[in-house]
Amino acid sequence: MKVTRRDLLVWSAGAAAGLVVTPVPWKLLDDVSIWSQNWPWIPQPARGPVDVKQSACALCPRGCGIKVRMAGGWPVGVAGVINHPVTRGALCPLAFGAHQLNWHPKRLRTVHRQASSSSWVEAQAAFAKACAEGPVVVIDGYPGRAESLVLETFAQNRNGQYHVVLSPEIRSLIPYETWSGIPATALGYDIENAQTIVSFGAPLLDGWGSPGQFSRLWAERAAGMTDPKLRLIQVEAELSRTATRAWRWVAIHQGAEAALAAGLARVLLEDRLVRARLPMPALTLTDAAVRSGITPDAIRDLARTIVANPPVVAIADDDNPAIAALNIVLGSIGTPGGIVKKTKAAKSYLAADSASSPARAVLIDASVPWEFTPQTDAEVFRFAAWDGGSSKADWLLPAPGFLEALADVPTAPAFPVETYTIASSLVKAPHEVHSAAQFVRTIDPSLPAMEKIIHTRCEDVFRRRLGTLHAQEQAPVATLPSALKLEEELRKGAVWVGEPLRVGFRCEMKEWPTISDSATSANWTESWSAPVLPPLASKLCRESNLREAPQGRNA
Amino acid sequence: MFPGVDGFHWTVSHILFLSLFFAVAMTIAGTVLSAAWRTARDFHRHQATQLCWESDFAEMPESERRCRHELAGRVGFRKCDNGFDCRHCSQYSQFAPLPAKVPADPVGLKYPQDRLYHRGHTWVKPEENGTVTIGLDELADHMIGEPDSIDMPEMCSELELNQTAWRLHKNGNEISLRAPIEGTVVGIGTRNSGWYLKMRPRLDLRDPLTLRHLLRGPEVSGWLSRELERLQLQLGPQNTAPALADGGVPLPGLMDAVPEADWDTVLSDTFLGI
Amino acid sequence: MRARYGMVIDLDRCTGCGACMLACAAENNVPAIPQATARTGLTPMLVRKASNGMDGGARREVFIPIMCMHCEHETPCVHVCPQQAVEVDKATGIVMQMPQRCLGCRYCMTACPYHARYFNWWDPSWPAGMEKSLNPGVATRMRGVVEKCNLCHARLHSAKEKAAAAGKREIDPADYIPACVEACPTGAIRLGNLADPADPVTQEAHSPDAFRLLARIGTEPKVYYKSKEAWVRGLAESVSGRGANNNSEVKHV
Amino acid sequence: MSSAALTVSRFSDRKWIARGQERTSLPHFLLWLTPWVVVLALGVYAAGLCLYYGLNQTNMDNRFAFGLWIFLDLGIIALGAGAFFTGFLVYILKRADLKPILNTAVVVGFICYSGAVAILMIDVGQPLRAWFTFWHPNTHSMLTEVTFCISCYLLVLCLEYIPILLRNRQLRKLPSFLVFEHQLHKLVPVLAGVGTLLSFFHQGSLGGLYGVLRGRPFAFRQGFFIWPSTFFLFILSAIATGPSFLMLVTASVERVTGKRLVPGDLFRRLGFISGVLLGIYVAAKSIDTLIWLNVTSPSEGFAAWQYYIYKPFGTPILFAEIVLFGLLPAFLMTYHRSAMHRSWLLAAAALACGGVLLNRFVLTVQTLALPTLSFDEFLRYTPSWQEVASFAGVIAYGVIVYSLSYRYLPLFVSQEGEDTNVSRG
Repeated sequence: MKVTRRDLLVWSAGAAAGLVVTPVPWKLLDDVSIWSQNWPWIPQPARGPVDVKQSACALCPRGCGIKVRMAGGWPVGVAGVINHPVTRGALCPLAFGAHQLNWHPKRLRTVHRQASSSSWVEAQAAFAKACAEGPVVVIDGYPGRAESLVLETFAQNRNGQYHVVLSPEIRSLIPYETWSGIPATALGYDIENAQTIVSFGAPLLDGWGSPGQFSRLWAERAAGMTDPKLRLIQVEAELSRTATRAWRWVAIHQGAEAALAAGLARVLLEDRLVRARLPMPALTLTDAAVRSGITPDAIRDLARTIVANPPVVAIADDDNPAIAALNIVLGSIGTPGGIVKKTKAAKSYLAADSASSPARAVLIDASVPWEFTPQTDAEVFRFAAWDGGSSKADWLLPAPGFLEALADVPTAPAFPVETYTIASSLVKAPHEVHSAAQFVRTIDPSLPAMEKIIHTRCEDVFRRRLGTLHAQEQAPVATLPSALKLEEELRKGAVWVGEPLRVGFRCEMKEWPTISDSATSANWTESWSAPVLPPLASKLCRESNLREAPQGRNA
Repeated sequence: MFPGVDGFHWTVSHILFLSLFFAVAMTIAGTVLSAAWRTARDFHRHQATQLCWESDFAEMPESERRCRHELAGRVGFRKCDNGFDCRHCSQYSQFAPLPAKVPADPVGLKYPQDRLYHRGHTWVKPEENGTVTIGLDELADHMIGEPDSIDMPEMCSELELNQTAWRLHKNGNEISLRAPIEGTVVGIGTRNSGWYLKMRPRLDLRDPLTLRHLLRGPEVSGWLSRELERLQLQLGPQNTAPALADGGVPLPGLMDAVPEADWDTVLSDTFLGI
Repeated sequence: MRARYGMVIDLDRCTGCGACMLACAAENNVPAIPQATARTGLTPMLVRKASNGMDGGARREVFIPIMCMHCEHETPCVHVCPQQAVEVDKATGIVMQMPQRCLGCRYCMTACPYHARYFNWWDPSWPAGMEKSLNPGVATRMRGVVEKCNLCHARLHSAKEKAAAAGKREIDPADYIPACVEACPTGAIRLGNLADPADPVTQEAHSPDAFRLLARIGTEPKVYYKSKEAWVRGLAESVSGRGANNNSEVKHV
Repeated sequence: MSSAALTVSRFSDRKWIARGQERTSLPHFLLWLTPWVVVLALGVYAAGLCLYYGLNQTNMDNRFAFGLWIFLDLGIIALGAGAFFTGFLVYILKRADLKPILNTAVVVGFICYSGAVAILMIDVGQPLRAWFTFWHPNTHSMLTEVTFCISCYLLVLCLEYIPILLRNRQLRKLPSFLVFEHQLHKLVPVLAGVGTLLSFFHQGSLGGLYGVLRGRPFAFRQGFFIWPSTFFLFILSAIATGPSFLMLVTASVERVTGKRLVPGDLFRRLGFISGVLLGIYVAAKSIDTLIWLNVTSPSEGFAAWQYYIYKPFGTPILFAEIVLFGLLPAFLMTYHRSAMHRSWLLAAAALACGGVLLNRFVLTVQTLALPTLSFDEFLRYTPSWQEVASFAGVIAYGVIVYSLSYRYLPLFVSQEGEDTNVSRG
């Protein structure tokens, strides 16, 4: 018989009804939903044993100790080292995402000449040529490392110059260098022993110095106490993170720190609150009050509060001489709880922004913050692990990323005693990246090898038999069997801490520094060398409104 | 929630909730199933066509559902509630004896008295051999004229009363002719043969009840005049001139003559379609 | 013993650095979604800012880390979830979210007064190769499901395994330290067993300076805050339109 | 001439339209459908985007986790309540006088519920797992109740819709269909009973959905046993406005087709039912509001005033909800003078429907916009075009389904049958 439309209708109706009672649709449903629970395009972490390695973070000159959880040869998590003598387990927020930095989309993997990609061979040729033709300037962002030594020696051998981009903490010590002749890198703030800290806009609780050191100290001695053992007085225009937590917040006009410092000094000297014979600031108290935007009485009270419980130290967030002068007035130079000298063996560096000397080529190390651009028309060879976008570099050379290269970690800036440790590389670097030191050694093989320098440094520490080694438990260096043992321990993450050398020093301040309104910008990633932030930093800057995304760095 | 699913544990709320839910689900399922089962049963008992006819009958407009006795003028105003099956009509006998007020001769159309007529414009002619001949009455035949195609039932197939017996196709309209009587098909005819079907009735022809439901005598003419009246209305006055001769006799091939009319309605009204 | 893990967060110690947020994200394989905003981001641990509403030198601000409060009583999210994708772990008091069972109806998110639940608006994605840096202990989630802080359950799990291996029934508290607690540079966040009266955290939770957000709603959150400053403690009560909060300040989308 | 007529007849769908029902010509009908089909297509596209790319296509976010769609669901489900309520009146309470509206009620209900379910399927992040609710149901969750009842009731509505569907002129020619329709129709009272039970629960649960939100004191209500007061308020408001909505629908169809479809006094009956129930609802709602403002909310530490300091959600909205969209229409529909006038009735019905929509809007949107923590902000949210498009798509779907049903199915058959008879003279 022929099939009519009616038959089709009936048939389909029956089929629809019948299908429901078969298991087919239900099985299908089940499979589909199970599929939705493990979509193939969603990455799942590789299962595997996790072991913990200890190292140091070399992404900025603070060199915090880090505990790295490794799985399958890759870092899967970063945490602080509780018994680290400096950081005591604390880290800056960025460190917790640092282990992902090496896969950042901006990661540099090939040599770039201007925009076009090039090769190491060409780069070496070009650099060799430049070196042959004229002097080179080498710019370093993290002085004191073995790598720095290699670079410095190279510069000297080429009668070039070695410049350093100093961290803000070091910069704040430069006035004392000019007045005392002691290199700023040899000085430090002895906040351990300070009772009162007057911070002129220094982000003490927001990544200043070695983040952990002050945070821990503040947490123990000040946080939540109405009468804290450590009085933190924050002088700042905005209610910064430090200001919100400070014992007192002195809200002044933008950039009036110097004026207030002068005002305070005047009060201290006039009212004989300090026993010191020193030049009086030219600024009158009223002028100081007008400039800083608080009343003369408030300044008087502040002065009294400051001297109320010594020792006291004033900390600037840049090389503002007025605040240094205030410290001199307060007698905080070379005294416990003040500005102290931590080593005899330190040299003063040429600050990089004075790089006006004629050069044929400029070599910039990866440790130099990306924002820094040299004032020169020489050929610029810039090392970087990540591409930060527009820069004046003629050559962009891929450097090792996070934990990819062996490095040693000298004393953190402005830390009051010498420390030393070794950041052993935990991740195998991609074969196409090289550090600046490796690069210059291809030009000048006579340069010492990193390993060798580190080794000699360990021997040196061992020979001096001073200080203690902080591993799982502390051990005086004197008790160690050999320099090799020391080096081995350091490579496993132990930290050597020197003896505080208790020597005073004097600053000759002829007259009070001239007051100039300083526009301060204490960026929380001031000396974070990488031009990019860990992807997870988006939690702070974009997926929440906790922080402003720092300029020039794509979070 | 079910035993075997991880984290399952009986709680009062589970029991209440599930029992309620399954009660509801069962009720719904039960309703559908019983409806389906009853449907199957109706087909099994050959009640399906009866049900369909009843439903179609209910759908018919009032004017189409007049009682044969009203048509014959025995009563003033009476509408049929039995789906035109007078065999089960309790009041048939009380009206049948009454005198008819309508002339027994149909207006101008040949409606021989030797056959009985169904409301669906089919006629039944009992033969001596106990079979019946079934054909299309003249009004219908004139209206349709020469059909484009015809599909007849299979030989020996069983037909139910008022079930579609055969179909005619004309100008894209499908016309279903309702079987005037239940029985078995024993012969297939054509238009030219003057008849369409020969059937062996299921019931005994000698029993007067068997053919009681079919129209005869004055009922036929009364019914016809109403049908013509309706036609005239539906085809519209502008068509009446060409379509109907004086005395309202439709010319042969009415569908060809007046193609623009609403044949869909006309046909379904005429042949008790839906 | 039936533990009741809870936290005491000392707001006087919180400097709002955000270390806890990154540590949490890294530990729990929370992706950084390129298109996400402060309204659609995934921040199981979120540091928010509140102020005393004044301006100039009188202004005070406080940072408030917000995560799942692990409500003990009539836990709102647990009650509303249609398919038991959220449940309170009887042994630990941790409110557990099971993303693989979640159908993403987001009813729990509307139920949570702390806005501590987050929806995966996008498929999680990492730059090429970065999936190698994912924490092996925690499975990633997929688009269209809700997630939240589960008190670093993976760490609790490994702590239990360690205890079991050593044949102990109780875990060593030193082995179970959530990522945020571990990361906090000032020790502001601390985890403890509130069922143990001897636990210092329990004692702190009962100190006069301690308070809980929206405690009067009556869900018995197990995350306590504490501050010496009265105005900060006042934030617990919900007098809306009070301190302007930069964190939930959102552009008109 | 004849050939022309034939072509016309070839393109006409007369054979599908029940005999004696006057319907507009096919081209005209298609012309009417076209814009709606376009909107529907756009909606389907938008929905497709949401399903393929995920809910990032919407403007919802972690705090505004529910948006336009939930409002749509609650709204149309409330308006669709006419279906179960009319069924209840006709079959359970034997109000035969409401029969003429019954088919429309079923179709409207079917449209509302199927539309709501469709939107829900887009709204959830993992539609493929929606059935987990049946596998691991949390019996304490109002949403579980809603899911179960709505899915069951949609099934019931389908079953109630089938008989109407099978009475289509062509479909009924199939004996099996016609007989099944006949048998199913006999059992419809059972379905009406079940439907009443289910609707009663899920309408309530939809209210409970927000009433149980202890964490959202703006929505949280005390109640009776496990059910917050909103549970009962939702049922009341739904059955109060259901008939009003049917009135509006029928009236607009009559307007469009220019036909009288239902007996004139039917509107007055519906209006009266609507009005009385609305009155009861308003009374209950007022009492509930007072208790909430003075007891429930303060006990949770939320002062009542703080809900109404954010524009546009000031106290006027509360006033509008109770008086303008509640008391007023209740009065208009019950007071005999105003109930005499069709226009007043319809206006009142419109107000009533507007009121229930406003109520659902306030409960869904305002609840989420208001801050809970003291350092929260009042939140704003504007739906994305995808959300709006799918919303419009559902409405278009409704219009299309109803138009088709009206054209091809006997929705108002009894009434129209009489009409045609009259015209036949």
